[in-house]
Amino acid sequence: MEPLNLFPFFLSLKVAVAATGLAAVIGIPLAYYLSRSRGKIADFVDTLTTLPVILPPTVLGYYLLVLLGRQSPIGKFVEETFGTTLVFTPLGAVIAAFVVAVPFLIKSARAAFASIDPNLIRAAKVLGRSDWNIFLVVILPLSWRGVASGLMLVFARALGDFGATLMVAGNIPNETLTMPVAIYDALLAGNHRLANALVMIMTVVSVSLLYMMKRVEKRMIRGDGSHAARKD
Amino acid sequence: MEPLNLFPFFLSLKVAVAATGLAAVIGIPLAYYLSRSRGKIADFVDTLTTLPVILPPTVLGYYLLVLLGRQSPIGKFVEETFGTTLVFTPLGAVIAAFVVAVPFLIKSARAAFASIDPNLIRAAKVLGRSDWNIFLVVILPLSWRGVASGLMLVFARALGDFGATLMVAGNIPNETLTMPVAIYDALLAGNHRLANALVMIMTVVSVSLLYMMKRVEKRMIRGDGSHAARKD
Amino acid sequence: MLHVKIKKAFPHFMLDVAFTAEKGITGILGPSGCGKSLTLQCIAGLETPDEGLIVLNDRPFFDSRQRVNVKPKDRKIGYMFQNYALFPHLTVQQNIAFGLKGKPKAEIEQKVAEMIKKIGLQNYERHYPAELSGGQQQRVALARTLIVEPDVLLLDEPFSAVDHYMKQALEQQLISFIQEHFTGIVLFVTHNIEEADRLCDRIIMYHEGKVIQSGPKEDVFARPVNVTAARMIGYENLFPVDSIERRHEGMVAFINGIELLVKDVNVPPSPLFLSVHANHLLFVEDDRPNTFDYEIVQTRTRMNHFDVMIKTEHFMLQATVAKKDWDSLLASKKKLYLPPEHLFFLQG
Amino acid sequence: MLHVKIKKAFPHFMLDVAFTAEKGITGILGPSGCGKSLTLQCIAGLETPDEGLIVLNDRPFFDSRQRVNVKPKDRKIGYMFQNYALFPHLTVQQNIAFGLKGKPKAEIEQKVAEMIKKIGLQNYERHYPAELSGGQQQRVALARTLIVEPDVLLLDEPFSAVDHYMKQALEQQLISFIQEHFTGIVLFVTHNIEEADRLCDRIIMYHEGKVIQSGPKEDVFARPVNVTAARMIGYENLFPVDSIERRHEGMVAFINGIELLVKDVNVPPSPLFLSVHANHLLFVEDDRPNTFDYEIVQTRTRMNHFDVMIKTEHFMLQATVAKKDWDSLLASKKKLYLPPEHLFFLQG
Amino acid sequence: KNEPSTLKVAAAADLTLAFQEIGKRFEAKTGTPVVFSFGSTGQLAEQIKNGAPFDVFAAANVQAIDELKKEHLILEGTEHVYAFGRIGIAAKSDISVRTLNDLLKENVKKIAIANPDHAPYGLAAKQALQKAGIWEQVKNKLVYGKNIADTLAYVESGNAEAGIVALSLVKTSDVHFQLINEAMHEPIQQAVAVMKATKHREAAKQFVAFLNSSEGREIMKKYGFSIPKEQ
Ligand SMILES: Nc1ncnc2c1ncn2[C@@H]1O[C@H](COP(=O)(O)OP(=O)(O)OP(=O)(O)O)[C@@H](O)[C@H]1O
Ligand SMILES: Nc1ncnc2c1ncn2[C@@H]1O[C@H](COP(=O)(O)OP(=O)(O)OP(=O)(O)O)[C@@H](O)[C@H]1O
Ligand code: MOO
Ligand SMILES: [Mg+2]
Ligand SMILES: [Mg+2]
Repeated sequence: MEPLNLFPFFLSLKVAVAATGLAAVIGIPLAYYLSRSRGKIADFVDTLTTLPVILPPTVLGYYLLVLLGRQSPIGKFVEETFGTTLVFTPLGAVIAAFVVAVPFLIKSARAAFASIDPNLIRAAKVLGRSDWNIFLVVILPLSWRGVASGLMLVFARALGDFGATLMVAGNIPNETLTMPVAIYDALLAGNHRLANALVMIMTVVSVSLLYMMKRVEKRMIRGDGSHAARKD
Repeated sequence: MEPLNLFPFFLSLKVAVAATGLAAVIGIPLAYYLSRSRGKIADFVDTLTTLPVILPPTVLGYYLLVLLGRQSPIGKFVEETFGTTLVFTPLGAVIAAFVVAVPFLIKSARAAFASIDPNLIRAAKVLGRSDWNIFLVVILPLSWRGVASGLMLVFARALGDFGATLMVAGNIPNETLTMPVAIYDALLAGNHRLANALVMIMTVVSVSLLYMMKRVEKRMIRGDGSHAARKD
Repeated sequence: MLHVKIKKAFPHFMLDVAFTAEKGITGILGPSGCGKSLTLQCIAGLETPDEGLIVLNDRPFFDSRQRVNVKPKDRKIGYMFQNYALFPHLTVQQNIAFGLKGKPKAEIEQKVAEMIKKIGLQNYERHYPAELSGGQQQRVALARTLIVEPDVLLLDEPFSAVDHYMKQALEQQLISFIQEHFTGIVLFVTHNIEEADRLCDRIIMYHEGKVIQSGPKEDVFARPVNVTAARMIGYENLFPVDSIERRHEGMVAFINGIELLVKDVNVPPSPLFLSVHANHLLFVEDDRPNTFDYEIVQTRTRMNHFDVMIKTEHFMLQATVAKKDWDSLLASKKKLYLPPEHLFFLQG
Repeated sequence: MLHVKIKKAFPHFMLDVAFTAEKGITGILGPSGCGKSLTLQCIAGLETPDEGLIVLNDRPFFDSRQRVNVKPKDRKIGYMFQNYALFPHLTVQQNIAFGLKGKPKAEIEQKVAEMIKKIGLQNYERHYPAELSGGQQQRVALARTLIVEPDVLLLDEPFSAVDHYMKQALEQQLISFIQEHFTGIVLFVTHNIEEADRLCDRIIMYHEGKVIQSGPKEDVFARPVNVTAARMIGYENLFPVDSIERRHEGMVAFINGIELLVKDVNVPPSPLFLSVHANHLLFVEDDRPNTFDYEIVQTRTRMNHFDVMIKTEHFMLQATVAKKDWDSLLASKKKLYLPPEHLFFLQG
Repeated sequence: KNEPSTLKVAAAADLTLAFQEIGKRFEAKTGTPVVFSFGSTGQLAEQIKNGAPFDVFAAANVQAIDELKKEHLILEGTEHVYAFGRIGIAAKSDISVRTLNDLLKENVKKIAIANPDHAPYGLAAKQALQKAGIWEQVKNKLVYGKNIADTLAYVESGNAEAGIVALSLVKTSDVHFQLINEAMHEPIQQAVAVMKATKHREAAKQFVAFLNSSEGREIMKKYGFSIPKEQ
């Protein structure tokens, strides 16, 4: 029996981590913006951020391929400037996973931001802090549980994405072949033993993840409890 | 030019409606159970309900296919009893969409149930109502917005599912070929005009859906507001 | 007659109370988290005690020995919750009729109509709770509770969320309504002494899951049994007693090296304290026992009186002076007098 | 000297107030939703008025004409929020140092250490707010506010969420601390009259976004300008006046067909009302003007006095009777006396 | 409408164009409507193993049919090779790629092939590249489509400069196509069989017969399939 090639597993982990990072950098400020605004632009952005949940990942993937592909203005620009293509690289997998998963972070972080006692923010303002400083020093620390739970979901969804990743990244072995695609390939090649082994790995990782998420959630509840107690 | 075959669109709608119905029947009581319990079984069920978010839909689809296929005990039982197979029928598509989408309902409904003032439930108990009656008469009406928003997500996700549906239901034209699969097929067959037309339809439906969801959310906020006012 | 003797343990809290409540309004008074709501929930059957007994007029609701545990819906108990817990999605009519499910339709309609008349909300049948004022909400909550003709009425801090301006009016309304339409046992939970004072006939004082004192309101307020109870009901003057001596004119207590004559003869076990209410201190010109030279350290003007902090050579005291007595107090040189008949002993 | 004259409109609410606050504690008193918090937020720069002027000691913070609008962080205003708004994820030390960002580290450390000493929390530097008692939390909130040496201190219902038992102690603490460590202008928001009475020097009374009365506490409480203000501060005896007549012994007011002698000569525009505080009613044996036969309709025992509802042939009244006067009141046949010097006119 | 008599055919993705025409002609001739589920051979085989209700399975290889045979899922004696697939180099017209060696050119940055692990056309492509001795050199230019149709999409959208795809799919495409010599890879034998579970045994057999009829062969040839000689 061939030794199990764990490349897809580690690639998937890396892609998921990177997509989560990207989601954090883009999604958290966006969520913050959305939690503060009620204007038309905000409503539009809000609608836009939920579209990836509704459109099928493969279709999303196809349009991403066209949008970021090597013939597209964006793709051309990146290729000329950085000498690398966006598609068919792990970067493509990251982008695909990011697009598919980021709505979950935005939803979760937004709720967390919205639930912060506005008086805390007012207090920080009156004590002379700038908005950006308040975001870093007050808002993020106080909502990190909601944000963390959102990041977990992003990570999970990114880890599990098949359709979009396959389309945008191509399944190049030892390069862009992620775990979900590897499992699919193994299944279709009739290699059930390999498929089952990979699914086992995937499930163990997922369950550990879920367990972590649960713990975060529980702490969140406890955290709330302590707040409530303080109010009495 | 051939007339646009709208079968996949209507099939997708029907499947999404049915999956949403199934999710309502199974997911809402489950969410209620989870919102009340803190035991080990509840924790386990809870973990189980989140797995579909993490596992890639195709992989999920494959295992569903094996679990419910005609060779499986379940598949055999259903086939012998009802004379129909679960897989490769619209029913299979419904099941696939259900599994992929129901976690979103459970998450959303659970939060809605958990946020009901426990005193309202206590009041109903003391006034002589049974648990089931309380669920119908007090809990559901008070959390319907959260539940509705969860059902919307289920509907959207069910509408957009590709991987699991393709695996479990197949892409039999005029029988199990859903919209996402049809778009994918059109894209690959090089029929971009068809693909774009289908995506347009899909997007218009999605955006109307999102708009409805937004309105529900807004009403939810207003609802909370009126409660808050009452407390003053 | 409601008889309660229950225990229930939580990781960081233990409820262990026993008391009896009769017809009339019994207040359960105690600080936040002392187990007041938990007690009501046990009585209503919403929480199950670990052990004990709850009996109403010889009907056992709960008996851990006999394994009796009547369901909440069969206890016929009226329960009014904090913030009323009106169903926000039901109209006034539907809220009031909520407890009558299963009765013939005609009977329900007639009863509800009657009840709505009683609470004077004839034009609000189809309004939702959010459209009512606080007072109207309260009446609906009461109506909903009383329409099922309960034997006991449990009120859990009905005014805790009410605007200060409305509180007095609502209290008055509640009491009148209860007096007119309910003749059973009322348990009234609050952590506000003045509220308890205004509304209750009898008082049960809670502290950390235990009953520390109970009895008619006047007795409890006049004679708290220990320092905790005394502080809870606003006694500020509490002195640790060094020793006591029984003499023929009464007891003598030694405090900070001085003697005080005390008429009280009930001496509880040590640590022994002596107390007198700020209301009972007098200012006199003659030179009898228990008088002291004093100095006013601080004065605060109140609506109806002055609160003064008084210093003698040996101790500090809080005294209440009526506004009309103020000028005469300042006019002549007087002495502070601690009336022996108002001094009493209590446990530390 | 803080000068405020602002307008701000919302769909269902309009704030339109003007007042001046001096050194000392000025209470803003009014029912829920009348615009108290909104006013403080405008002063702190957290909300922007639609138009108007906010000037502190000649420093304009906001001036809609000159387009001045100083940022909150540059106004140097101390703001203490409901429930304190301590940062739950920061320690006592970090909370107190929060406003000092940008100062040299050594200075911050020294200032914080000093402040922690002042509030007596030397062993709690590293504790989190949730680990502190309500009183300790309050002191941290005050310290955090005062360490930046603000010119104005805004207190928004600091006790609204506090257990009734703690309230008195916390109030005392707050006042002492402010008196010792702060010499500027204090605005204190509350909807509890008794709290305002205990803590404030001056009072501004709000009603539906407008100032209805302001002045020294004693004046406001002694002489509310209209029926709304009177009700807010606990006047129950309010009679519509049919007509008045100026006689040489004073004014005479006609109410329900009877005459009442009134020493007050300030007659506001109609609708005209007459009032007297429950405290000022007397019971006399002689037969002078303004005396009436009466009947006691209802009596309620209070901690320090009795509240009695009194009926004469022509009107109902609420009176306060001190406990020590109670027996003598019942002993002999007396008449109710409305002292002309305590009767006053006010607007309807 | 007489729905039940509709014939369901599972067909490998490379047959997409050819079978659509065959279906139309078959229906015109026999009156039996046919619908196709196109997919990768592996996916369709998995579905059939789990009870997919197909009447006919036209794979892109022989192994898939053999495996189903082992599991007794096909009607005895109906399995046979119906065509040989041809592969070629597809490229956007603006890039001149004519031979396998052109794939080594600097300006060919990405080459799309179907996944050789389970797509027969992918396997053939791999073999050709190996035979040309350039497999190792082009290896890191390769991107894999999950089936041969996906692969063509990569070339068509310009994301890969070139690709090795089925001749049968490029008919309607605007890519430049250069056939690869059959000797460069094992023959892509495509086998077909009637499913044992079919309820339309006769119609299914009719369809296979039509595929092998001169009319059917003409269409298959037109789309670039070679036809086995012995039949
Ligand atoms: N389900 C539970 N699990 C753990 N502890 C509980 C539970 N229910 C109540 N307690 C504890 O029991 C104690 C009493 O609670 P209870 O609600 O009866 O207080 P209370 O006297 O009504 O206070 P408040 O005036 O704040 O309403 C609290 O300290 C609480 O922590
Ligand atoms: N952003 C806003 N949009 C609409 N209305 C507002 C807004 N902020 C305040 N209001 C209105 O202004 C009024 C005054 O609010 P404010 O918070 O100042 O009341 P308050 O006097 O502090 O009452 P409370 O005692 O309940 O704290 C309220 O009726 C509220 O509805
Ligand atoms: O038609 Mo295939 O099975 O993708 O080579
Ligand atoms: Mg309680
Ligand atoms: Mg306020």
